[in-house]
Amino acid sequence: MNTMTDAAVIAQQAPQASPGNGRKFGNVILDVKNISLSFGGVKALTDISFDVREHEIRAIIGPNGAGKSSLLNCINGVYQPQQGTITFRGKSFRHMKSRQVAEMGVARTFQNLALFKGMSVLDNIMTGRNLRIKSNLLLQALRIGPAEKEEMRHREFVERIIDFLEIQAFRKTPVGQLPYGLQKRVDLGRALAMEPQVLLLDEPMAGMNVEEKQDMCRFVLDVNDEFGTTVVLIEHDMGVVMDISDRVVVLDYGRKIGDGTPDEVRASPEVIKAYLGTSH
Amino acid sequence: MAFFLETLFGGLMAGMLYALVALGFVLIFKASGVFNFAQGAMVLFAALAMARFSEWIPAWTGIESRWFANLAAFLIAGAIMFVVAWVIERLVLRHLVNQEGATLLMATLGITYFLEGVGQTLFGSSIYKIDIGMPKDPVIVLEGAFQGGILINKEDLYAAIIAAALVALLSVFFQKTGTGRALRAVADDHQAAQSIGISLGRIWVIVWCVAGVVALVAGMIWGSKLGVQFSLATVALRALPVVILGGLTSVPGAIIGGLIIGVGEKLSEVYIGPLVGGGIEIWFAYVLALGFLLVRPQGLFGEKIIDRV
Amino acid sequence: QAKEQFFPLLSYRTGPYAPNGTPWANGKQDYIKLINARDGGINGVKLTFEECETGYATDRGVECYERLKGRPGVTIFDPQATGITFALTEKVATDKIPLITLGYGLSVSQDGTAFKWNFPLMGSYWTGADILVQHIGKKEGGLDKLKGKKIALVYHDSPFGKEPIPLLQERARMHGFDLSLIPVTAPGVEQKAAWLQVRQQRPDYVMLWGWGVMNSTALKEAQATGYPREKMYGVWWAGAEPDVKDVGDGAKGYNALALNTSGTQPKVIQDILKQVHDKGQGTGPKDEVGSVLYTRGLIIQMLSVEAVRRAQERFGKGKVMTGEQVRWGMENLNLDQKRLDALGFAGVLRPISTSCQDHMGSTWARIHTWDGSKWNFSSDWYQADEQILKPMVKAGAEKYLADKKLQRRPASDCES
Amino acid sequence: MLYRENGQFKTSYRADQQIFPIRQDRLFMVLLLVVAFVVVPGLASDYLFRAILIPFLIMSLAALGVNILVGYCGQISLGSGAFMAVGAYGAFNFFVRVPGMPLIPALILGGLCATAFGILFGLPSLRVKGLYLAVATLAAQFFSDWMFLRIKWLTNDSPSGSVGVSGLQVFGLPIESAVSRYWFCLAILVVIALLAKNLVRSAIGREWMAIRDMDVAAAVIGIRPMYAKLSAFAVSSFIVGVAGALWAFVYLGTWEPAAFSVDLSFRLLFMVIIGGLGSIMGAFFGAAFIVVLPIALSQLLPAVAGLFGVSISTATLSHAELMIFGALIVWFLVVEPHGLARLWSTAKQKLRLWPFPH
Amino acid sequence: MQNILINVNGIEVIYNHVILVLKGVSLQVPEGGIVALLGGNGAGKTTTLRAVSNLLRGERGEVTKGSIELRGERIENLSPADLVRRGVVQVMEGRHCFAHLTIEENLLTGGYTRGSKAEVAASLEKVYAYFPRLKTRRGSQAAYTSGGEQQMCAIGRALMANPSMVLLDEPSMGLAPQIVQEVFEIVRDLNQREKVTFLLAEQNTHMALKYADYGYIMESGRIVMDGPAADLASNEDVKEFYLGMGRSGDGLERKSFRDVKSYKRRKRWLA
Ligand SMILES: Nc1ncnc2c1ncn2[C@@H]1O[C@H](COP(=O)(O)OP(=O)(O)OP(=O)(O)O)[C@@H](O)[C@H]1O
Ligand SMILES: Nc1ncnc2c1ncn2[C@@H]1O[C@H](COP(=O)(O)OP(=O)(O)OP(=O)(O)O)[C@@H](O)[C@H]1O
Ligand SMILES: CC(C)C[C@H](N)C(=O)O
Ligand SMILES: [Mg+2]
Ligand SMILES: [Mg+2]
Repeated sequence: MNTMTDAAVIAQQAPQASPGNGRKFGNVILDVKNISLSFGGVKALTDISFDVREHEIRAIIGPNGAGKSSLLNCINGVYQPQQGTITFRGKSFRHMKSRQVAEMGVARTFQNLALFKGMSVLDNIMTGRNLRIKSNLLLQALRIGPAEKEEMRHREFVERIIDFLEIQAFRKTPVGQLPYGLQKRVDLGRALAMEPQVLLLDEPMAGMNVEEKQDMCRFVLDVNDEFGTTVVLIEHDMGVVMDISDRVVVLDYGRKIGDGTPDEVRASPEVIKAYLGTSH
Repeated sequence: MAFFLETLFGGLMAGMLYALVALGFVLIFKASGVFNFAQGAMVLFAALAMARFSEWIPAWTGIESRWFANLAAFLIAGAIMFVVAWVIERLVLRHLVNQEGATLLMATLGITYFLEGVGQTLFGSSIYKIDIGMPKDPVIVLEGAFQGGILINKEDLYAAIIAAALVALLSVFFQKTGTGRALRAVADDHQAAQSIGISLGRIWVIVWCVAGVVALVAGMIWGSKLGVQFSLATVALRALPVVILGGLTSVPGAIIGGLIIGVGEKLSEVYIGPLVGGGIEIWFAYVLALGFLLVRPQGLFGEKIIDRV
Repeated sequence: QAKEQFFPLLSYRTGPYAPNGTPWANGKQDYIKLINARDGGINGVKLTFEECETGYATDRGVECYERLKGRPGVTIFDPQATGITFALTEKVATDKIPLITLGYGLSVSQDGTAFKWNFPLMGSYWTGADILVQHIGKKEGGLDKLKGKKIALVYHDSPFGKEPIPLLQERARMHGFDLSLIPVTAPGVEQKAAWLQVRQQRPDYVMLWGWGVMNSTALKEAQATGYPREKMYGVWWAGAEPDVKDVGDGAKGYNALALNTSGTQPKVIQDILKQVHDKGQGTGPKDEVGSVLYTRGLIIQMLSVEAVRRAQERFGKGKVMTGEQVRWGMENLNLDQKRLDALGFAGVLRPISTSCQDHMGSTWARIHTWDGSKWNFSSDWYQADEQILKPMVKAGAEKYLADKKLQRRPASDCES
Repeated sequence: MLYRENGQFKTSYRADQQIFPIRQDRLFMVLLLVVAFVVVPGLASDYLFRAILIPFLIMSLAALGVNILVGYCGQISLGSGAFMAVGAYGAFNFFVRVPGMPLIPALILGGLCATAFGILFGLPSLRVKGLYLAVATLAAQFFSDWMFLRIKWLTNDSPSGSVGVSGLQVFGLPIESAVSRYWFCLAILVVIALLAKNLVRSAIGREWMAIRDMDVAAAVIGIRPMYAKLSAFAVSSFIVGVAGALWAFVYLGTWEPAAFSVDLSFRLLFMVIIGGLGSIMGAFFGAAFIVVLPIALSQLLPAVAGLFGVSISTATLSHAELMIFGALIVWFLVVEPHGLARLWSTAKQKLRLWPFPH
Repeated sequence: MQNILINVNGIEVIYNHVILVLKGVSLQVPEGGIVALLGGNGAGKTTTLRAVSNLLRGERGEVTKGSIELRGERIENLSPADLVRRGVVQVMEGRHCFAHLTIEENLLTGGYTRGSKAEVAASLEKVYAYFPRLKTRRGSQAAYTSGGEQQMCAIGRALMANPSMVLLDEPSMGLAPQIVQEVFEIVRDLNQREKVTFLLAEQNTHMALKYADYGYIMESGRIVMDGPAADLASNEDVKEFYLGMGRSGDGLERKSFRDVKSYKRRKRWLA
């Protein structure tokens, strides 16, 4: 996949071991520095900094309204932070168009399903390939030669994702008619179709039962393992977060109140007070 | 200078009338998320009813008083608009809960055709007169200040005052009452509104009825100025830039929008028109509205368009 | 097989132009009914008709035309709209059906050698405009007095409204008056800006080239801006009862061109009242019979019928005529005063005689004025000025032929 | 059991990517084309061609174009009449001003004029959305109405603003008779419909739909709203423009600006919504509905009335026509808000289950 | 024996005239009970709730067979508003806040059916007490609040109607663990103190079974298992598939999400 093309880069940098579970990460791929964002009077984010290393699964947790989704939106170019910089593979930016971010290899899923309701599952996931489509409008209209071949190639790729996510049966179903949980899967599929280097997941497991969460975890872990995709994950299910993430950032009222391995975070009194509560 | 003022004034007055039609649009949109293209047809329908009944009533009752005829005709026309609202809710809206804007828009276009057909069948397609005793001839004021004075139409003035009063009333209704809030909720999400016990049917009958009465007032004033005929329905197209400029959801927006469009189009026609052969006012109105939209995509007073992931 | 001559009637009874289109259409129908009832048809050939609603819209008009043109015994089309006339002009040539556009349509189609199938009988917008200028000139005490005067043309912004412009420009050049053009967007319910302009320019005269709801609106706006109605002159389509009735006193003094009389005195109208309306066969309301546009409808239908009659004289009495034959009849009409009297149209219109070259037949009109309750003639007959019209028609026809890569009809064609 | 896809396994994605992956559909389509090209010309009368079939074909084409913009890309347009007008007058100018200009290039150039015009008035769509955008497109509508009335050059200096063409021919064959006109329109329609279908099932089509359904998310996966919207405006107005040129050249022959009034824009929007937003098939259904229904009504009503021994006047008739037309629109929307095309596919789905529901 | 409040009897639901989703679902909700409806994605939980609250029509679905009774009265033909007036309120899946209204306006609209202003104000205070976060965000338009805030708003809005029966569709979705806990506490609280009946569709099986009295498990449009919540919670299959317990050395314990990835199993109770 795409990350392979950068294999050389990665090879130069000595892999680092994460503390604990023996997983290996590369260098910092995404570095968020001093981000602040406010809407009128509401301070959604205040001076947030954290980094994400290549290959790792980085979780963001925090109470409702802490600013987690907003943080992803900043990385994504949907919101433009008033302050701070975001560095992605050595390139720094604060204001970036969504398209540019996508081109650089960042994909994402949404908390409130943002699927294309009127399109089939297949088409939804195919849109994830659009960045890579080269044939022009005329070729597409005629659908001859290169255009058709290209379409086939992407179709095959997307079919692999469909197989992987086990949604073969719904290929042609309009996504609007799918139950919520499956829509989340399609959302993931669309992001995967972009062959991203960094995958931002906003509560991908909300509205699922344990078994389905297990499936989702498996997808995320597989992607992370097999393609080396870096994952940034927002999730409220502590079981999931603690089990699969390598490092966790904790936000509360727009501020960072914790950052570290799951165990460190779990032990932090501030985090317990603000988010986990004593029952955990 | 005097002429400029006259044009300005003429524009303001025309704008007030547009605003009255626009108001109907806003009411229904705000309260149900339906862009009601039938507003023009409703104006026509109401005006036709009023015109014909004010003609028939003296014949039926033998009472020759114009006041009586007009009042009775107004009440009958109002009642008819209520029936129209009720029928529309029963036969159309009720079945289109939770559908997309485009579908609802089309349905109102269907209603437009229907109303035009019914209106002409029941009331005829000639030109009819509504005579509510508005003064027709112009008065010249400020003859001292300007050479030739400024020509003002009393009829326009009365019309504007009625329009303004209506708007003020409706603004209060929307801003201050619980029903107003429920209406806005319905516009946002039919299903959620239902789920908390708002009866869409009742709300819709109320709003369409109010819009019908607004249409009646608009039709009455317009008809008394220019006569009632089929083409009255086309004022909807004149009012469209007004609604959009003011913001689809804003009652005061309809007024301000009306004034801006009215003045804008009259000034442009009178001052720019002759340079390019004239006939520009209608597209100028649209371009003017478009210009404002480029700055504020939700119109001057419209609610901010929400796009969020 | 029954002998029937079929008259397709394109009309509009809904929409912005319905108030004017309706009496016109009623007149046409009633005349057909009269001929059948009183004369038993044309030399025994029964007249049949079917109406088709165009709504004054071109595409609906074309559909109506296509629908009705194939009927057996189809005679003649009167599309009741300049726009539809444009669209049909070419089609009738292929289908060989004459197109009658009395008082409207293409002014250049007067030239029968270029427009074989068009019949703008009794007047075109050029003749109308010309007559208005003549009348205004006369009022001012001579055409030379027009110098420096200002005339505004408030017109329906469509080919119909724009037709008179070339002629008026020509006249303006000749007499040195100022012509200002004020378009009104169709259908014409919103004219405030137009009348503000009138007020600003304070023209000495206003010519009104309107139709349908535009006319009454114009009068009301004129009243509201205080423009004297006495100085307003409408085309013959802006001078009927629906245009002024509900304006009431506000229209007093307003003038318009007249091609025909109104009122119920003429014999033909008495006949209709007796033979058609009193038998419950009338098409519209009785009190509308004899109104300006109703009468015009009668005239149009009468001319069509006379064309058939004329054709029968040549091609065989009592036969159903083809479009081709009716065209010949139309081209060889000769309705002198005697004939008109016999038809019951005494005083309703001027004699009319057509030829292969001249499809107009008459270029006369007069002015009538609304007194608050009826139209009264206020001038004598004028004839449009040949000197001015001829070259314009000729040039226009040439351009048309060149554009279409067509040839003029040779003289021999006139015989067939 | 007639309509089943069971047992039709696709062994390649290519096979699955066909326009009609189900065999019965393919057969049906072939049959339809045969009927359209061969059978209909043998049976139809001159009237049917000139007054119904030709306008139906041209309106289908226009509706197809509008559907791309409104149905696929979600940009409400009430300016389709203007795009048709620009196409018509554009083609006209090329046709009469360039000596020896053949018909088809003239039509295409007309379409390109409409494209340019469409892109120009599509620019506001980058900022203005939904119903508010209707204003921009209406501005296009009224501007074009005015432009063709007022700018003489555009109408080849015809004093009245009405223009006409004649002597149409393609590759030396005259396009005069009703059948040849029909074939000509049909051929153009089939070709463009095919191209359009290809577009909407390709990457660009998905971009349009993505923008329609959720523009923020579309931007996040790398779709440029500007490109998607403007390309939709461009493609749509091209098709609409060609349809406009055909309407003028083939159907009307001689026309004036009023032939492309705002009414036409509304009718086109109707067709698209009644037919089904975002469905190529829907354009055909919609056009059939809107073109044929009023005509059918105006002919049927007197017949029906005749059955009951009442004769209705033309006026009542045309009012009744309006009423029934409006009522039918509402009725169809109530039955299926997603349009006739959806009704069609629901019917197919039922057929698929037939005779054992569920 | 408790009174049966809602009695769903063998209903079938079809969407769009063709998609058959519920294939004969029957369930009972006793007055004053908390009943949980469990099941995987697409099992038909939401559809069942919509059928009860009569919100199906807006989705172009209809109940084609069977009956639904509220206190013995057939309710299939009532409007959703009628049901609310009878005290049945649904919290819709996916929040559905009124985007343009502020949080407070959303809540107040929830009290639309109630007569007295004072009662509404009291309820408002109660909701704010339940969800303090809402109070801080009261002035902001619902569309601009976070997912969890919207969820709280949706729940709070339903409570404003002072219902006697609440249909909760995935109340815990998108809420932080603490808040989830609180929501369920609220449910219990209302149930015990105000005798509010609950029917809740929930994916968080653990929580649902902990707070409910009785549970139904759905699978592709059918009820495949039901029983008192405690029984369900101790059922082996339920434990494995809904509670994520794996069989390890010494009996059942929660398995790490990291470890389940290697093999695949599917629950199969086939009806
Ligand atoms: N576009 C916006 N305009 C105004 N306020 C906003 C906007 N986006 C987010 N906010 C506010 O910023 C805060 C953080 O929101 P955000 O969606 O990032 O929360 P979150 O951490 O994702 O919460 P949750 O877990 O509930 O999804 C919230 O209080 C929200 O109301
Ligand atoms: N509006 C609709 N149109 C067509 N099919 C629908 C519609 N809504 C739901 N369905 C179908 O009905 C089935 C049941 O859906 P439902 O939403 O009831 O499931 P659920 O149990 O609530 O799932 P989840 O836990 O994901 O919310 C699904 O297969 C879905 O595809
Ligand atoms: C036909 C006439 C009545 C006049 C009309 N306005 C036209 O088109 O010319
Ligand atoms: Mg969030
Ligand atoms: Mg659900």
